[in-house]
Amino acid sequence: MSVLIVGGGIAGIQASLDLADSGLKVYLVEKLPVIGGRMSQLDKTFPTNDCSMCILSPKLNEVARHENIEIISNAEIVAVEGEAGNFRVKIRRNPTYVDRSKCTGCGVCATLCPVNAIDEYNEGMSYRSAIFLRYPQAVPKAYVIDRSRCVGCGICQNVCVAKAVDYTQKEEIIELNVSSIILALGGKLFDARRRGEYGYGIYPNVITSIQFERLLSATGPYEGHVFRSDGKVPKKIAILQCVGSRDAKTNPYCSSVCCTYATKHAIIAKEHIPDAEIHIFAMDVRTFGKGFEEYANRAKEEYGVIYHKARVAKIFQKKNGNLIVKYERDGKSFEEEFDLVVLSVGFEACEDIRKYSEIFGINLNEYGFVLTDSFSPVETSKPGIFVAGIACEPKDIPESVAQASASAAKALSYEKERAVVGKKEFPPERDVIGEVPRIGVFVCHCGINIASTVDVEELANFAKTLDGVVFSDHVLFACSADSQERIKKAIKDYNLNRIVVAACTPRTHEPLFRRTLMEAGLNPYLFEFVNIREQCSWVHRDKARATEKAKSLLSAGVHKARLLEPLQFVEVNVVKKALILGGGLAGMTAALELAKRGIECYLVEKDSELGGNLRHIYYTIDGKNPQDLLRKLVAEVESNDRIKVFKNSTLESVEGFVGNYRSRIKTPNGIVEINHGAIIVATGAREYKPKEFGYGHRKVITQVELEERIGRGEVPKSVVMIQCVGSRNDYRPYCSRICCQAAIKNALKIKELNPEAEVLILFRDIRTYGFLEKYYERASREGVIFVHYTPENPPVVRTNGDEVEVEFYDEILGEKLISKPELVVLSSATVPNEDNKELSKLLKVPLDQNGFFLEAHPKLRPVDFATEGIFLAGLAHSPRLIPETISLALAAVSRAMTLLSKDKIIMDASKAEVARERCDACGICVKACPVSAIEIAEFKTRTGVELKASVKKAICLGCGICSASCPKGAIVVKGFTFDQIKSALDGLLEVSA
Amino acid sequence: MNEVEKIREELKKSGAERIVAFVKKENEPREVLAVLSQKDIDKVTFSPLSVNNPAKLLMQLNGKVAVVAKGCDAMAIRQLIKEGKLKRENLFIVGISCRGVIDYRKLSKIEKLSEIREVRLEGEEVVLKMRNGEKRIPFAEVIEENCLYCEHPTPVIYDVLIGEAREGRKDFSDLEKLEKMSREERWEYWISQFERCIRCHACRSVCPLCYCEECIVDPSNLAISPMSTAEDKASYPRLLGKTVNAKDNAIYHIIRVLHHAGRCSGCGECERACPMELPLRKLERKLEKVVKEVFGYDLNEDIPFFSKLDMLGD
Amino acid sequence: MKIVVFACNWCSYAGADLAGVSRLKYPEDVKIIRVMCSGMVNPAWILRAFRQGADGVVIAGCHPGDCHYMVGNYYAKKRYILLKELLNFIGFEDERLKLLWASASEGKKFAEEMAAFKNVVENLGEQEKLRWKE
Amino acid sequence: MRTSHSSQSLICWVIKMIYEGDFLKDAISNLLARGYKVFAPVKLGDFHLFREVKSAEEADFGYILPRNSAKIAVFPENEVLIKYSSWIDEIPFEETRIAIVGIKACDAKAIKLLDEHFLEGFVDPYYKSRREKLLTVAITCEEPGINCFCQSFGINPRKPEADVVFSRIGGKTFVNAYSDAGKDFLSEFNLRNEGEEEARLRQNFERETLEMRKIEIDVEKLKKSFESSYWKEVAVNCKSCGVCTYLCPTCFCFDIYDEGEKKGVRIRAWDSCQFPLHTLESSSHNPRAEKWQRLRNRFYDKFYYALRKGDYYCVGCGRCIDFCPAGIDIVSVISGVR
Repeated sequence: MSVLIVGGGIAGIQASLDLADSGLKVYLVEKLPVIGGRMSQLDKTFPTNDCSMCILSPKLNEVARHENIEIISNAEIVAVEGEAGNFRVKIRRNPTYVDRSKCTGCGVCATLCPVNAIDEYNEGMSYRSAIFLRYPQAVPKAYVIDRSRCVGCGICQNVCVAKAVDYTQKEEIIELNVSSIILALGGKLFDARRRGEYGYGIYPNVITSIQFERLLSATGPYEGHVFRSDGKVPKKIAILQCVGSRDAKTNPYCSSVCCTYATKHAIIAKEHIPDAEIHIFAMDVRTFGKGFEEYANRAKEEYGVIYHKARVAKIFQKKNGNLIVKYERDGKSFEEEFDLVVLSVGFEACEDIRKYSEIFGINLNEYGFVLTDSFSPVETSKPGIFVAGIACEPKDIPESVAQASASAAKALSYEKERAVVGKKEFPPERDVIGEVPRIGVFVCHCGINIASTVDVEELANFAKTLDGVVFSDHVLFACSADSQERIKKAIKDYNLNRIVVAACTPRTHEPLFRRTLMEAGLNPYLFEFVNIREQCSWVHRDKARATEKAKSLLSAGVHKARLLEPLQFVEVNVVKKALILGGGLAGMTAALELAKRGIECYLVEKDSELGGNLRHIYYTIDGKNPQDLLRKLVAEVESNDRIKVFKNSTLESVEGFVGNYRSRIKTPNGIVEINHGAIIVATGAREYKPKEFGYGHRKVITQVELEERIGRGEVPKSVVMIQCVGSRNDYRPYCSRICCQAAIKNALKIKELNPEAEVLILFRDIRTYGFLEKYYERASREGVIFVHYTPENPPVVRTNGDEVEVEFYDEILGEKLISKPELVVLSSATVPNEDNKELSKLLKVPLDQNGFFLEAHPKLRPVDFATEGIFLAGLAHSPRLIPETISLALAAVSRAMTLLSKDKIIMDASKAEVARERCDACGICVKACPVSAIEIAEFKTRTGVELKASVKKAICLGCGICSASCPKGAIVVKGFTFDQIKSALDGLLEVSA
Repeated sequence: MNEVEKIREELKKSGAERIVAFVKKENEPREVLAVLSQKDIDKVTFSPLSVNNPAKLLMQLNGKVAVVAKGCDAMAIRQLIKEGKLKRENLFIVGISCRGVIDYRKLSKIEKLSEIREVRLEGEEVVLKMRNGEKRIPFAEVIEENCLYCEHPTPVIYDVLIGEAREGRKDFSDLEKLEKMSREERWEYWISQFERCIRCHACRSVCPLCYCEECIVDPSNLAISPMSTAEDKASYPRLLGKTVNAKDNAIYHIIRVLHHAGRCSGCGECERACPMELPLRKLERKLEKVVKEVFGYDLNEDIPFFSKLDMLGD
Repeated sequence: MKIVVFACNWCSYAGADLAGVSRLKYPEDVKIIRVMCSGMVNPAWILRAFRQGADGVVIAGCHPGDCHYMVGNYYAKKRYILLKELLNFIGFEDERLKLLWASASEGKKFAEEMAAFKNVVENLGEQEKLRWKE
Repeated sequence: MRTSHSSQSLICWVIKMIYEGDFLKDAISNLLARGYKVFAPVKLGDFHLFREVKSAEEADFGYILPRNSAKIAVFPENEVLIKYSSWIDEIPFEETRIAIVGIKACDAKAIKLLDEHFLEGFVDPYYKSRREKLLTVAITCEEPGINCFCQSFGINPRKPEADVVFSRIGGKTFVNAYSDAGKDFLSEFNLRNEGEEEARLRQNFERETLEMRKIEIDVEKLKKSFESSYWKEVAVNCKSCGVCTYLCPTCFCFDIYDEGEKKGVRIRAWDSCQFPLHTLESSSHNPRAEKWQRLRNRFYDKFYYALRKGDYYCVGCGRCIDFCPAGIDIVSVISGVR
């Protein structure tokens, strides 16, 4: 049996990879001819400004190559029958008129096609041909004919050497049996034309945010140069928020991502046009995610981006194409002239969702998104069908990825047996030992990214002059499928035994080329990557000098490549047990889900009872009872045979490595030693006990304390709430994400229990993202008073005996007001646990600057750590709400399952190794090793026993500290040996420049 | 009982089968190290001309060994024990609180060596027993410069100690002269030294801590295995040429002393062995100083993993 | 000028990549060799670089406390100090050796530091003292 | 067993003359002026080294023996054989004539021994090209060093086998030529013939036997004791440092290797049989893996294998004894063979 995933965006891709890695067969259906979704159109991703395509492209290729994944693109679902565990799905694959199996992606057809059609990928700002590939790195890399634009001239069919063009192709119906379905349909962007007052579609210099994204992109219409429609470089740009979001006329909900992406646009635009002036108009700046607030602060402080707390009423165009923006702030009207206006458009439910809701038999919510429950955030109303990504609520990439993994975890439970256990058969490895190096060099143009600054042809010719190079070529995109084929062919034709690729960075693309080598029967470690894009073409201007530098980098690569040796992957058995640290909502959810999949869990809780923060939550904003959930979870966990709970316990020590950890747990009954294969860190966070605003006084309490009082039935008559207490300041720059929601939740509860009660909320930005917006709106409607304050002019709480008063500044009235409420409630920050530091040292995983755990990649690996076998869930990652906590916990389960579902895992072969002939067992390396992977062991020789250093490969991280300590170069890290680097140095310095 | 008799007595008491101690060299007043058995105990001698460090010799011997060790010798022995090269339980160390040794080269300038029969220390004077009669010269005139700055004249490890424990010097005033020079002067000084080096590698051969069988600078620094090909063997890249070139020589010496950071026992064998009389100890001393002053640890302590430096941050 | 940078895979190499992604310019003289950790950089490589004609060498690693391998950058710093002091002691221009902490997000810092280092090296002129000549 | 290779001392036209002035310095100046490459002892700190000198002032003659041997003039520590890049540049032999000023009897004899090695049978062109152009100006020994034992090999330290011999006897400077080249060279100087009294003085000086150590070589014993544990005992303190071989005037082992990969130079440099890598074979087998085997090899090389060529390969200069960091003494080792 298998799983159907509908939608090939980042959520669908992540879900596919998780399931496929756990050994399931996956069908990935995509409406467009290629996968990649919205993320493929992005230039950068916030908050790290990572190049979007650079992090996505390896994932695309992984999907394309994964033996367990079948991509069905240009297709849609026609019918679904059956129920959870056994769905019968009918899929219609529409004709692309190009045979995917034959097309090499060479693109000759597209260059000769006479048609100029609007390029949707560049949001209509450039043209493409009728036979086209959506974007260069696309997967599957096969051209398609847009028959609506095709004139049928037949040129493409004539020029295609592969005879792939087939005008007669017919649609195809595919029928599949699957056990579960994941809907990762994505969303659609709001059509800005519907907000006529902004003049989109009429004024040429009013563009949408996605168009701006394309303009900023190096693969965009002007190759990364920002021009207006008239070719002028805009010097003053306005970015308008909430276009199609938080708007009663169109979509009342908040689209969650626009504030942060606008910040990103402002920063990137500033990098492109350093003297530009950029204004962002937003009612509230909702940079609530992990690291987003700091990102916005950087935009303000380092890049000088100006934020206006205002909503734009109307835009007029001047004769010269400039735009007059009319806006209101603090009750006053302003007008300002801009060169360019960018509309930050929000998300809407995708076009097909209504049709699919009928086909799949699932319910939609009031906004047309897939309906989910806050305690089961990835389950639809129909069992066996799950949802991930924007299909159920607008969200950013990490949340989508987490949800995708979460839905994958759920889908796993319907799988009775692992039908396909993926191990792709590679051709037998050629033995190159004893062969003289025969190096093949491939220089990548990366479109124009490299070729515009580095003379790639000269570089390729230069490569031929280097010793050992027998083949050298330059290719448009080295990472594309056809280039991979070319590499494989060259390996065969020229009997190559080392490959050097000069392209982008090994950090993203090395795995891809290694696999290519394996497919060609070469050991994957006979590959060397030369970075001539990020570290050459992108950072230099002078073509001649950049080419010289590229030559010396290439020379270094070839020198090193000559000394590369075939390495064998390290195989390790997996102990199919997990250790879960923290018995809160995340920990318990993870434990239960793992237990359902047959994994034994050790759940360690430092308190005397399970539940964590959930114990202090009495109601949710949408009216559900978390205490019911808590009772249910605790009962299930404690009665589950596969879960062993240690209360009042802490982790004492951890030894071992991925798949084979040995931990000591300090319990009240002494130390318990356990073996396990994975670790999930779900240690949570806690509410900050404020030092400010008179906290400690009987009448000054926090939101959690208020909730407990209300839970006890004590409803105050008048309350002043102060937001951002302990958050978003110099000491704690991050946004605590949940407090706005908490304040509104409690305000509404107070109003519900006592409609006469007065509630005043003093806020900086109300961050009720996504569908939470409706509660903000309801609170306003029900008479909760919201007053804005700025950090420069904060409210003051004064206590006088038993009395308490709040003084605050009202911007609209322009004067100071005093309120004497019954209670002052502080929306206090969520802060990381103090023992995180210790735990991070024990587990050897990093913390971010705020003290939360730092995931492997903020965008695409939200629940992984860089250290394999350790995962992250719940508030230990960052502050979050119940549904988000559950989905993160499920995501961690899915990621852990990709490991725990295997009997053996295969590890990187780049580890330390001792050349025993040279080792004198001085033990300097033993002392230096940070993970104690080296020991002095006895080895038998002809004449007796000798002592030599020996590396425990499965523990070794390959850091090479030992190799630099060794006085004679007897211990080396394979792939970075003493001689390889020395040789690279020689090569680097040999080229004069 | 004089010093030599005491040494013999202790060596005898140790009961060790083998004894590593100094014996008189034929034809010269110099003393050399020898491996003896108990029956040869009377050959054992000791004088300010017992200059060599027995630590390297000990590494070749198995079983129980009694050894005579001066302050610096003991430093080396302890370091080798730490590095697992010697076993403490196999050693019986007769420690000698050392007043310094005679620089043989200095002595040869003052007296004709073939005339000298025996040398002993009396107070601040060296008594030379000549072929005819006795001569006295001030010890200060012939003492090895290295000994003047000795930090550990009393052995840091021993089973019996002969002589009174004495304090060592803790300063680095010997480096002052060089440190005060301008950079270019220093370069001139050192490059003229390195120019002389003939890369006979005697410095590393005699060094008790240079016990690697193959050195990183060896021209054929290649571990030959069944994997290595003819190509490997022929074109194996080397770190340094073997050419006697002042620059390569400089790099060789830098690498050598870097490997001794925090390990060097200060015995001065390198300088003594150097046929070109390079001031190699100066380089080692510089590192000793850095290790002590920047990293904040003493050679006498076990070097802790987290030192002062780790806390510096940046 | 020839400037060799040993950049650790996790922070500084990524930082250099970020400098590229952000299109920040720095001198062409700067050439990066990827190593897994700054703690992997063998002083012998640095000397070899000078021997082969490098005018400046940079060891670039994660900020203290950020090392992917916990302590690698401390080792790098120790070795750096020892080598630098020794080079200075023999009269070599120790400014030609630089230790740089640059994180994956410090593309800007990386580019700026490289430009600044090039100026330092350029003011010192070509490195002759350890450059090997036949 | 022959005692000398070519008995130049017997040639009848030997001239025996007296020079008024500082002959050695003048000789250097003269040679330099005539374009010779001159090797002479240079005082460095407390000791002397044979080095190429560019002026007579650099040289200093107040020594018993310079630390290194004079063989560097004909067999340098390292020499570039070829340069290569995409093609090979042969290094042409230097045309410059070479002179050693200040060589002593032992080193002069050593050069004769090196001649046997490099010029008989296979002729080493590099050595030959230098040797042919060599002029030796020797100094006689007034007194021996502490570890000298040259007389054991029939060498007369008062009568070196050189082109020109300089002696200072009774305050007078005697310069004698023992070859054509020497004669030609002396013709450049203003000399007078020695008087009868002076001749007697010189002859007495030459005949005087110096009081020095004596080595007793028993070849038969050596033949039998190859497997003796004696060598292990001797080697126990040996550091395999190779100082003995580097300083030895008769050691001729060298290694050839390429420096630089794509372009570079092929270099010949001294090597030492005391280094474990010296005999390491590509198969990773090492016939002399243990240091006692290497040490034994050195003694057998000098006193047993060498006999195939006729001479002991030792000239009794005593450098290896003086500078052995382990105090290994060739005289007592060979004399004590059992």
